[in-house]
Amino acid sequence: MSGAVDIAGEAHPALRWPGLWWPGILAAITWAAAAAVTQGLPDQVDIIEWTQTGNVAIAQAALAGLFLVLGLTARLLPALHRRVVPLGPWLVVLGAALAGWQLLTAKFSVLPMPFFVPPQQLVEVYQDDWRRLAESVLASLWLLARGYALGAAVGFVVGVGLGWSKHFGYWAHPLMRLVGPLPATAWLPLAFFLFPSSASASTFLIALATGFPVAVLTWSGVASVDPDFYDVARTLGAKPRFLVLKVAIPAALPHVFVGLFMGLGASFAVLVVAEMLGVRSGLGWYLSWAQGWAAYGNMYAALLVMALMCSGLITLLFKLRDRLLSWQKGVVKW
Amino acid sequence: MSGAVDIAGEAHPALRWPGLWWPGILAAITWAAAAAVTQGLPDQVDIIEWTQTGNVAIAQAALAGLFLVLGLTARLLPALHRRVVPLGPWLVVLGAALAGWQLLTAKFSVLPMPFFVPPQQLVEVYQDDWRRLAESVLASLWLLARGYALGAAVGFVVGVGLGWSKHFGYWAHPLMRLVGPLPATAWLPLAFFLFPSSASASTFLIALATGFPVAVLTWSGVASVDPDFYDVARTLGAKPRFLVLKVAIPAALPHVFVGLFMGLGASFAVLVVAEMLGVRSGLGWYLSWAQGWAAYGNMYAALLVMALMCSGLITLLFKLRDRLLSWQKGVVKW
Amino acid sequence: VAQHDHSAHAGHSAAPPANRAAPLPERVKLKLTWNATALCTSPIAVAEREGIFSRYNLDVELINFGASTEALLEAIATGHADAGVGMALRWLKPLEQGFDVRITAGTHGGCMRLLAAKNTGITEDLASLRGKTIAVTDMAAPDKNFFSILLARHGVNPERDVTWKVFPANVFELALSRGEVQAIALGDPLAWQFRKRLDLVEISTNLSEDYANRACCVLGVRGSLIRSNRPVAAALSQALVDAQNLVAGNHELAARTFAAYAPGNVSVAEMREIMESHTHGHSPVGRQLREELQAYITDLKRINVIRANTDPSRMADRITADVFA
Amino acid sequence: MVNADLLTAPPPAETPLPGVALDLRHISHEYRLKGEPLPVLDDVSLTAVPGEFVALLGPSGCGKSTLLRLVAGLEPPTAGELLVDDAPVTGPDPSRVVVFQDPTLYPWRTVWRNAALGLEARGLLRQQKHRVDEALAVVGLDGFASAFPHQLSGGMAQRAALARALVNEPRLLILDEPLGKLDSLTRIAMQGELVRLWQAKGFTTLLVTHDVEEALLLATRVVVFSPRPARIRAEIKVDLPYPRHRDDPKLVELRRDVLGLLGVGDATQ
Amino acid sequence: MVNADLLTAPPPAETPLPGVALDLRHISHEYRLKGEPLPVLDDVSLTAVPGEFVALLGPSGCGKSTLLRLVAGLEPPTAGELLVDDAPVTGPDPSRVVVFQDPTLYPWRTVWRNAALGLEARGLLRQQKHRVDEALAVVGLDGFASAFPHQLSGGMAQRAALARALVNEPRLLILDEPLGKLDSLTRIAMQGELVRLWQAKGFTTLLVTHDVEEALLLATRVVVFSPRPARIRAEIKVDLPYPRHRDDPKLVELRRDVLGLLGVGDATQ
Ligand SMILES: Nc1ncnc2c1ncn2[C@@H]1O[C@H](COP(=O)(O)OP(=O)(O)OP(=O)(O)O)[C@@H](O)[C@H]1O
Ligand SMILES: Nc1ncnc2c1ncn2[C@@H]1O[C@H](COP(=O)(O)OP(=O)(O)OP(=O)(O)O)[C@@H](O)[C@H]1O
Ligand SMILES: [Mg+2]
Ligand SMILES: [Mg+2]
Repeated sequence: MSGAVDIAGEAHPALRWPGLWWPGILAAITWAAAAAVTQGLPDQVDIIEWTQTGNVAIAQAALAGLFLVLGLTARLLPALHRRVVPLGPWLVVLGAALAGWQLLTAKFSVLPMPFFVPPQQLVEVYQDDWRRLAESVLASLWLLARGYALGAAVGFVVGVGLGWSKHFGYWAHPLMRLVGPLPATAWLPLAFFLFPSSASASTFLIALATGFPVAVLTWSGVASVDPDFYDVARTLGAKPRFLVLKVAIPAALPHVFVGLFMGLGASFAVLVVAEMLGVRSGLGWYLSWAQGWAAYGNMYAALLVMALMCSGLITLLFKLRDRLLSWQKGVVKW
Repeated sequence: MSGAVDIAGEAHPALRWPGLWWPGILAAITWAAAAAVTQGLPDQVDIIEWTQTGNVAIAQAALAGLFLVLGLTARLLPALHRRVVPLGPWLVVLGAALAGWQLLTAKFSVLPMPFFVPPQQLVEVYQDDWRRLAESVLASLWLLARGYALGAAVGFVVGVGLGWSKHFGYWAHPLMRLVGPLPATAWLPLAFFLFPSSASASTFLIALATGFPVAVLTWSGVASVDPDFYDVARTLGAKPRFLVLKVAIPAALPHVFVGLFMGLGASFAVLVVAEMLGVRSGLGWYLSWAQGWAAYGNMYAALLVMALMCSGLITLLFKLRDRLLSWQKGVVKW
Repeated sequence: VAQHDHSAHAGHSAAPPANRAAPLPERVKLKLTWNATALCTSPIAVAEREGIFSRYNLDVELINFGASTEALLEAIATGHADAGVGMALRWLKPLEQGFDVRITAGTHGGCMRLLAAKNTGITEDLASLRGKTIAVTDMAAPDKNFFSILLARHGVNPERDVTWKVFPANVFELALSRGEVQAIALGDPLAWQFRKRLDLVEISTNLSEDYANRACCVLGVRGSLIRSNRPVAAALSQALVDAQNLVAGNHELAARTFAAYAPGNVSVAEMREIMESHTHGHSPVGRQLREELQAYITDLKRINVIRANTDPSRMADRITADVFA
Repeated sequence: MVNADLLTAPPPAETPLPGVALDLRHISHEYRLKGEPLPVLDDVSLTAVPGEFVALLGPSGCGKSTLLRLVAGLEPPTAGELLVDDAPVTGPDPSRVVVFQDPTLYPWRTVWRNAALGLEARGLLRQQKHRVDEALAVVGLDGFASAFPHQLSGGMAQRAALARALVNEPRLLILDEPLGKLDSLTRIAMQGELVRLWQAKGFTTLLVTHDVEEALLLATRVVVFSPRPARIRAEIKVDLPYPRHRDDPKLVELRRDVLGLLGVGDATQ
Repeated sequence: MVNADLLTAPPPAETPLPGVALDLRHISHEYRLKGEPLPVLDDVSLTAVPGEFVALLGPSGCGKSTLLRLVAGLEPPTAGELLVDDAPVTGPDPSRVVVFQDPTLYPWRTVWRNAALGLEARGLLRQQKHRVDEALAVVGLDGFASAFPHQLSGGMAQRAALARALVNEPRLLILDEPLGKLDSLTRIAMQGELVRLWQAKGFTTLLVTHDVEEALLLATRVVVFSPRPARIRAEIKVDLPYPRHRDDPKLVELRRDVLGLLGVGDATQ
């Protein structure tokens, strides 16, 4: 495509110095500034006193040092240079953003507590509460794994059925249209009633959220297969079973992956609701708990973990897709 | 594809009678049975007395009569026959389902109150509370319209940007990965802080939910355009502007519609959350209220309205797509 | 959440109050749901930690149910739990719909507050709320129910003279500062924190007027459990009443116990203060409980929450159980 | 490109299945274009005895590919009867193998697995793996067995599609311009291979081509269609022994006749 | 099919833009196949003076299409220099119009709007609408202007792609088997039309074809490539006046030579 923009963050030719990697040096400057701001200015302590201010400053300074070293040496080590070069601009901006965040929250209270918390408070939460957070991550992962696997499997089968069998579609289609878009919360009481344990009810909610997009997109995928592909197989003696398994499904896989991807997002979205069902830990549970106390620091900390987790899982999914669909160059991007 | 199943519900040849449409007659029987069950058996009145039992029975009986007439005459009127024929099997089953529902809830309490309500209670809710429900539907529609339009527009632009400009992608991609999958509840306090009014904050939440899938799928669409299409245009003198507007976007439209469709589902899913921000009516608001009172009758009534609304909007969207993408036969099905 | 381990027999030293239910002959497993954010239910945590449950030969598993207590009721009614503690004014309306759950004991009084910003012209007089907007967490919130009752008693029509707006509790502060609402109705601990931090006027609480001696939270037990094994229900109710009594004389214990369930930035002292503002000694059972609930039902009927054709006395009979009788 | 060894290798010792008899009776067909009917075939009647090699010639867009789709059983004709071995055609059958005008390779399969499709569909792949390798060698793609379709040139994709058909044992081989994208050398080799296979196996063949010479070199009979809607304008028996020669005066004369029928008078060029 | 009136209509009175001069210097190119480099072009040097008509012949998969992509500026060569009018090629340019081997019509546009693509891209559509109609008439698709690509036959799609190129005013016309799917009649008409346009406008032409006769009928020079990696095996000047005749003995002789170069001895058939 167009814009082969130079992402490498090369400095203006006039600034080019043999052996120097300018973005690294700039990043060192912004991170040092962040450290200075964090340590040098007094906290606007009002309600809470932060215990981690010093440590945050030290960490920022250490990273500034690292970037400085990289900036001075990276060009000399081409392999290393190639890996860090794309990070350059982001590192510079991140340092500046950290400094700004610090200034706006802890130092001048432009963004008021408790809605906005300074970095040191997040660090504090991770330090004090990491045990509970880790437990929650594990619990949520396990819940997601069960619900997602179930939902994806059922959704896939339903989608293939819809795309393939007019008979199945006649009965399933109206049901899906009516039931699919309902919000997860609406299912809570029924899920309660229908499932023997709250764990299975939670799993059901996650599965439902996952299953709907998977079913719709699998269906779409199967329905949009180039009819010539069927013609070819049919003239070669393919039976319906073969047409489904070896033509429709492989051809629909790119769509199925879009569905799996959307389903993953949806399953995260209902995590909070699903974890209202008597679970003992979990990120959604942690979030409602933190919100119940208006403990924004904890909430942001959990959100960050959640975002990283979701992003990581999607990355995994896309890795899988790239492997399975190597014949196809990245249809859905992540 | 395969299974050209006979959906028309033709009766066994032996049963074929000139001028009779058997599924219609069967439907008449099941609906009459539903009416009989409703009227004939005593309600297991325990806590609530239903006032609409009689009316429900009358309506069911009236429909049974209609189906009987259709069953006797439809074949004589080919145009009518063609329209009702696909409905046949569903009508039969619906009648049976209504009778079963009646028996299991109001008559024998197999499915216990208050989790399950008989049809007459739904009717009661619509009769008593239609004003509030109608108001809620309008409020939700207006909120959805604003949020969806905004989210779809921004998501589309972001998606095109991501698919097109490496520069834009460098900055926007990590942000989107981190921020996109966060649940709407997590945004509540921030949205409320950042937006001047609760209405705008709710709109933002809906827009966010819509925008994420639209952006991802637009991006995917733009990125998966057959490179030959660009080659053709470029050799014919197309500038980047033309490549985006006349090649990338039209070619990506099928994907964009998947995104719009997913976004619509997502916007409904956050409706409940978005309507926790100081609104005075709305389906989500109505739902939380009904749930708080465990007024399941009201809840199911609202859910039914919501499902119909969502389904209807999606149908509209797909109508639009069929019009815009007439060159492409139904890639995503609904 | 590792505070349970060493506590099984720690509570024996506390002088047991006059028992109305005996310990069970053999150990019974129970699932008890609660809301681990509601500080006022901290006696449950105390009962577990101080071994009061074990004293009655109960093996209680605590299940936390996020913020919405009606989910708790659903969990009990569907057999996912055997009992739970929730707010009477939240539960009465759902109970009217016919859940198979019986209330066996009230646990304590207090914990709902009606607060207003200083410069809004709202005074401690309820009538000053006329024409104002009040934030609530949802339209079925117990706080909304309670203060509606109170407003109605003071000649303010809660449906027409004031506006209720729904917000998540954690943005009440913003809604106030932005003038979208002038008052908030909320439960502790957030209500207490807001009042203190934002320097709000406390217009009323549910410990005012006739309500000073009424239970706020109640223990609901699965109907089938009461029918099949009444002694268990009695033992559980008794254990909780015991815990309430223990806490009533030792708020510090409750606050310290509850610290495990609170985020790091909430201090024990603060929690003790909150606890002290409730009436933890008041745990009605039997007739008294029935009467308190009937009074609530009558009140709710007056503000159109309970249906007009519901008979408060019959409903009170149906939803309570005197497990000690 | 073309593996010459394999071309001259003796045919595998299998009992050749006899070709089918084809009987098209008053076939008509139409499509719809913006709601209007678009007549494509108009009362086409055609028969072929088992083992015959019939070439179809006609102007672009006249309906040749459509006719092949009907014979393959992929669509029912709007009117008329279509008999194969005296039984009406109701759907596709593995005894009638088609090489489509577009290669239509499955993009998610390698060239080898594309060629193996027919065997896999009929559950014969395990025993007959070697047939796939042989077919790929015949079309000169043995070096590209593990390439994906998007890595092939136009002509290579077409050859892969041809290999996919040859792997099977058709009793009727339906070819829609199978050699259109091939250079002369490969094309001539492929033509030779086709004739060899046809003679060895005895299947009936229907070939659409735009190359009059090719039709005359390969077919026992040439059918010339009118512009859309296609009607049969002429049938020419090509009574020459194989191998035939481009410069055979008989063939050159026939070529002139056919070009004349197609409206290409000699004077034009 | 082909609108004969338009074929013989006088060329529009425009000042013909002169063709470009082409200079390929030691061009080499490779692709990657499963991580391994796949050399496709090997030290190809070729020049063309303005207004020349060069035909490229070579075995399937040797690299002809690749060479055309390089000349069009769609990819940079792995090695070597590519000059058009003495300026290095850095990207595609509307003065160099390509007809790709696959029609690559935009499925969302009607035939007319596909043909209008170049004018639209350069903002000339409003004034020059008639050119689109003319080009469609030239390729005989005037009746299908509002059809969508999936409603066309193979040959019709190819003609639509040709029309899309002809609408523009190329100074270099790059053709990759543009007539491969056409029947003889349409093909001959299109060949005549190509020569007429080329003579009228004076653009330089690069034509890949598999039909030796076609190359000799149209081109002033024929370049023969070796199998992959493509090297130039021979260049043949075709010094015959236009219009040329298929049966011209000079042409028949040249044809035999070229076929020989391609490895197709006369004895083969
Ligand atoms: N799906 C379709 N819908 C409408 N019209 C169609 C469709 N498929 C083909 N046609 C029309 O039918 C006619 C015949 O098409 P067909 O593909 O059979 O031609 P053909 O003889 O094979 O041509 P060619 O030699 O160019 O491949 C054409 O005019 C084409 O436009
Ligand atoms: N994207 C690609 N990746 C890998 N290999 C490729 C790619 N494109 C083409 N090739 C290879 O490059 C070689 C030359 O391809 P090219 O399309 O230029 O051939 P060609 O001379 O045009 O052949 P034909 O006459 O069959 O169209 C082929 O062997 C093909 O497999
Ligand atoms: Mg064709
Ligand atoms: Mg090529």
